[in-house]
Amino acid sequence: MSTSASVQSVSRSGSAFARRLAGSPALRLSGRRLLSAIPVLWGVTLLSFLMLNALPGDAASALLGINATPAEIRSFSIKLHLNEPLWTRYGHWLAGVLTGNLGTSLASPQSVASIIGQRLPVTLELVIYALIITFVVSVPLAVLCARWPRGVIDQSSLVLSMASISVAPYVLGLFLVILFAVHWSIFPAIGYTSLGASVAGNLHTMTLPSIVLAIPLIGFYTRFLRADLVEQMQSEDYVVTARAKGVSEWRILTRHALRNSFIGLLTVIGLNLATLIGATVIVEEIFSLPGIGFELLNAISNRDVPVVEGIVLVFGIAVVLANLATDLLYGVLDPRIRHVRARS
Amino acid sequence: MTSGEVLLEVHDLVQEFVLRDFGGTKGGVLQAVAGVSLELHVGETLGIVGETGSGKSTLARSVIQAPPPKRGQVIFQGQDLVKLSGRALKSARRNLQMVFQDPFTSLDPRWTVTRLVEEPLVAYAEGDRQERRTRVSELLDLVGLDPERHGGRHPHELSGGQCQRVAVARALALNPKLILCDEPVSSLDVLVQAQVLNLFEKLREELGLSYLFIAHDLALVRQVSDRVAVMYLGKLCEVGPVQSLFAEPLHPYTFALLNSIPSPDPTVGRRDTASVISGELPSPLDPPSGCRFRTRCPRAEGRCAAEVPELRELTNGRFVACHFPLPAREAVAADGKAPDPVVAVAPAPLWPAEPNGAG
Amino acid sequence: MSVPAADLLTTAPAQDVLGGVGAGPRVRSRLRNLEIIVPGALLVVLLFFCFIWPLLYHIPSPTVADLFEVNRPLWSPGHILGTDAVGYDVMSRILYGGRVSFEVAAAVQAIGLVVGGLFGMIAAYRGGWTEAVLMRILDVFIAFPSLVLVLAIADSLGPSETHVIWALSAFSIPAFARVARAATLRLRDQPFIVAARLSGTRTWRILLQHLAPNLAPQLLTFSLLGASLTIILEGALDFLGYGVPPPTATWGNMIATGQSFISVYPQYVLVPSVFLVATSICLNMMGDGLRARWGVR
Amino acid sequence: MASATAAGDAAPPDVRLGPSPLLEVSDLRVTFHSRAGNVYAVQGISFSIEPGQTLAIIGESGSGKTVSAQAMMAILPRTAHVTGSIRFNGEEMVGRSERELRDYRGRCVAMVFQNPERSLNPTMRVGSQIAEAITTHLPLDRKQAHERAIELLRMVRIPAPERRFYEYPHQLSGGMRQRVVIAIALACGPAVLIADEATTALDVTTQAQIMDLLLDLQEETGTALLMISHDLGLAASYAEDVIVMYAGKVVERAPTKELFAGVRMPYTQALLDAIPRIDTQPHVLLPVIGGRPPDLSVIPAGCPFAPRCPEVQQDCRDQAPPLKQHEPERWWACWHPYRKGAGQ
Repeated sequence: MSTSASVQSVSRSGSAFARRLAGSPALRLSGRRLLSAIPVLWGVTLLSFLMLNALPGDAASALLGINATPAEIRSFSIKLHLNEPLWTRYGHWLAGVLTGNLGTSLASPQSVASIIGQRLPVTLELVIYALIITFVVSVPLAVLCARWPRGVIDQSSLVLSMASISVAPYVLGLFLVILFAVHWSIFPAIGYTSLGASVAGNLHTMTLPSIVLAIPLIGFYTRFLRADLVEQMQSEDYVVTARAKGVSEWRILTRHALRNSFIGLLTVIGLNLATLIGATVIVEEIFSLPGIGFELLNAISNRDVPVVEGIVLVFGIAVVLANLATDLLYGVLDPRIRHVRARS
Repeated sequence: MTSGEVLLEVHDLVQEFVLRDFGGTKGGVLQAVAGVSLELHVGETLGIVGETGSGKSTLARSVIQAPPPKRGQVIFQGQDLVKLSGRALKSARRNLQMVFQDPFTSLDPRWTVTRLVEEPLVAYAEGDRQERRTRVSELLDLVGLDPERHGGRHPHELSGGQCQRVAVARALALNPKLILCDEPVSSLDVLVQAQVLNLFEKLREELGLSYLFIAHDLALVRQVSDRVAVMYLGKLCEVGPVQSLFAEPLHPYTFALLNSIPSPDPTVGRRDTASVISGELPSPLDPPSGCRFRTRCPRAEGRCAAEVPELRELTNGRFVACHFPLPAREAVAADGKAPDPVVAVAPAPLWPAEPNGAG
Repeated sequence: MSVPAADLLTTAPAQDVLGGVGAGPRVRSRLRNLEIIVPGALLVVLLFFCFIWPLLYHIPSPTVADLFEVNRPLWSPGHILGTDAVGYDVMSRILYGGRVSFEVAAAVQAIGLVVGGLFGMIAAYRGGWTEAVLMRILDVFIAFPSLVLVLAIADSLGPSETHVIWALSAFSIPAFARVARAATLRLRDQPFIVAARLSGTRTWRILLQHLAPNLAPQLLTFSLLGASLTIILEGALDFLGYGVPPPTATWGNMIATGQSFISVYPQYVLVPSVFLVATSICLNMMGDGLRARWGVR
Repeated sequence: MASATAAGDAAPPDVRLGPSPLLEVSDLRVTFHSRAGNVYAVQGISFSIEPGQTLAIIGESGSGKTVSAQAMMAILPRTAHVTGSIRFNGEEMVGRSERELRDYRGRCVAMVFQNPERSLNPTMRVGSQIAEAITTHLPLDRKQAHERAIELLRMVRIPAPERRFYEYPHQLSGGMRQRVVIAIALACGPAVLIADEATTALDVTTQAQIMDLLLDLQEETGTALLMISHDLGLAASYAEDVIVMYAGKVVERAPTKELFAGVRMPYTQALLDAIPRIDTQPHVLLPVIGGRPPDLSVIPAGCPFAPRCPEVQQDCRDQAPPLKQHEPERWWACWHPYRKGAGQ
């Protein structure tokens, strides 16, 4: 961190460092967050379990089809313990989870853990790729808009942002496929090449889905960041102080306001991460990417309870971790949080 | 005016706030009010002065049970408010109203003036609609607003002074005995401030009200109060009748405060730089041991760090919490006029010159 | 939430009166008005054609196919937007599909506003245990991938408009609750709320007469933005096959069925897409415009 | 920075040469255009400051004192329309380009703001904020700027400046923050320092510390100090000369001692009367005048104070009295002023 911090801590190194680490707000925050996430995650699994079981329809008839005889359904149910009471089954499942066993899929002999292990990287890559695209586009664009509010760039970006926020991913996906895959053959329409097999091939297949995922985000983040920057530039006193120093508008915008606006943006990102994860389901369906969302659709229609439970748990953990990461990032961006208040 | 009958008695009041760091981990306990005892008589105005962080506003909020204090007693008209809750508290609090600092945020922006003034009457089911409206008109008249012209307006259509009059009318609606004023004029301009101060005086005389008047402006407190209590870091330093307290402060902090006021009289000139109080307010999360003022006090000695000075009566009606109070001079000048404290008490030995390295 | 120490001890000094002057020149405010009026008017027109026009004028039924009139191009006589591969009148399907979109959006937002709004408001205002318990429940819904919930509800209840509404409310209720809670937390310690409490006003009165009116602008603009999202999501459910089933017309299932003909008859996808996106843009613009005008974030 | 090299080319203006005053404002008018109509915030004010002088501008909120200061600092928002003249060392500043004004701000005229809570960037170390003020105008490298910043911190009497350099604004108390703002203002040795309600947000004891500091620094550096305040007491204690503003106009100007010895303009008297004084008796009613300051969206025909003035006569309503020099060093704008010694 800072030179001053290191200068200070030189004299009392070693154990002092350990003490500082233990007393670090970031660690305490993480600990607290992870602890409080446990009941939430438990609630998530309970909710999904109840939902899948309480609602009409069952795995046996879903998997065996309409032509299955009652006897077949009964033996299938017994084999998979579907005839046991709800709470017993949930108890079994929960006990399994606590020992690290997510169970086995009803539809295939694969274990839930291995299914998730295969599918998760695809979804993760999609999300990260989309976020990178979003930031690369929206941050410079927002700064340009905020430099001349109501100027040409700002007005055109407003129109584009509105359109990008309002366009449904399935509509966007279809038209991008027609243009880039069918018409110009730049990217493939569907299919997936893993990162391990070929980096170029992977990027080739993932670019279009990531763009589809990113476009609404670009519109949203650009508008948000732009509004916050303009607000900072117009009504924050520290901006006036900087102007009074003789600092140029560009420098005020990029060195002063941007960092403060990122703090606000972070809140927004934290809030719609869950939505973003939801959106991957649709994108994976459109582009037939073998991600977790794609698997989820299958599992739901098959009433494959263990798989759905596993995926829900993974999604829940992802949201909790993402929120923790946002909170920790606050600490990096906002010194008011990083330092324990020395004064009040 | 003062009948001698005690209206409000506060015993050893303590109010704490748990501070939370980001993410909700407990950051520390802030004792905003650390054991305050005082009493207020019928018809009296008790001024409370102190700087930011002295806990004066928290004291007022605790008295009115919003929120209730952690410890201590607040005996109003013979009832301990701290022990009451629900309906009992509501009926006990009827005679105890409050006027807040910011006239705009203390009025719901979406309500009209009439409705705002009527609200306490509705809450206590006073009269029927017609009677309540008549009462609202009376109240608006009383505070110098025109019921016809201002009654239908929203707070943002009024000036700061007018909003504060609405807040006063609202506080008066239930004919309270005591009004807690939390910096009621500090956000107003000088001329408007004088108008509102005069309104408080007029109401005191006409309705026999008592006030607990909180302010950071000493001159203003002097103008309205019979007695003054000086607060520093959650504790009382000094309590006494307004004239003698201002004429001859006993507590070094009171002296420092008085000395910091710029006087609208250039002949007084710029005071001796050495008499300006040095240093910073210590963190209320970790207040100094013993006397809380000792870190900035030029008279501090070893005893001040070891022993908490209790508030004790030094001379008639003069209470001070200090081990080494400033010597009380002989009687106030015969004509009863208070000498200017800045001129009168400035000579050096009381306040040894110190190197001005702030902090 | 945490109590910032500085807020307890400091008092905000008065701001100079002129600080607020000069915020918006005339041109800007006129633009602001246009940003609200234009999308608003477009929405009214669309609503009129979806709900009232079919009552006044006879239009072809959206679910009765004319087998002799298939794959008609745009602007055909009698079929302004042509007919599709089955012989349905596209215009009529757009209008009836719009009904579904608007009904779903309105119902989902209304449920979210009432249930979620109350939930968040009470949680934040009551504080203490009530808040802790309510917020934990809310956390579960936030951490829960809502789409899973939606898909599961839609899948097991079977496809129908009512079920889509229930399913999508799983999205809107937590969202409203979160917004209402954050806004209530900001208002809760405002002096006017404290003043109301001190003048003896009962809690439910404070909730309904002080808090709710002050929350309304924020929740209403939020519901416009939410309605746009709902329309998109309703389409997504149709698209994934969990929504309102054919032959009932919806924009989503028109896009989904049109997908197969996209290289030959792109208008089957294009026309409903244009309506869907345009409606969504109008709602977003209105929400944004009102948000700026009312000064809520 | 580009501006730093520009600053290096142009020789810093020598404040002590030339017959003209340091800063001369004549017939300054500031109008805000808004939807509700125009607001004539400053309606033609004229005054000048000599090197080393301490001048106070007193007025209530809306009197135009802060707007005048912002105009002198050239930091008014774009919606403000400025006419008249502001001359620094004889050079006209109204109508200059943004680039030229950047060199002027902070180097020729600097400002200390009202609210130390908000006038520093919360996410930037205080040292960097001071160093930025230095490097904007002076061709110093990082290390030199760092040293100079620490020197400035020492100059404004902040204890342990080497450590404070690395702290963030929230780690400092209000008084300390205001010292940092003063250090920023003094970074490039400005000829005029404007203190806009610099102590209003502070407690009385802190206010005394800050005012003493400002006056000591003024003695050391020889800058002119322009105090903007609503507090007549503050002006009486610290300023040599006082200007009283009402409704966008200067209504009286006099040396402090003479002003308080005998006020001429009834508004000034009203202002003086309305202040509770430390030597008045309890429960004494203050002499107050009724009414409110005039609406600034219209320029009144007569004296703006006429509707509230106890001495008002017909000519006051007909024609606005101009600000004229009536006695040596005394100006007032009134048709019927109090005579010497009267009105007290």
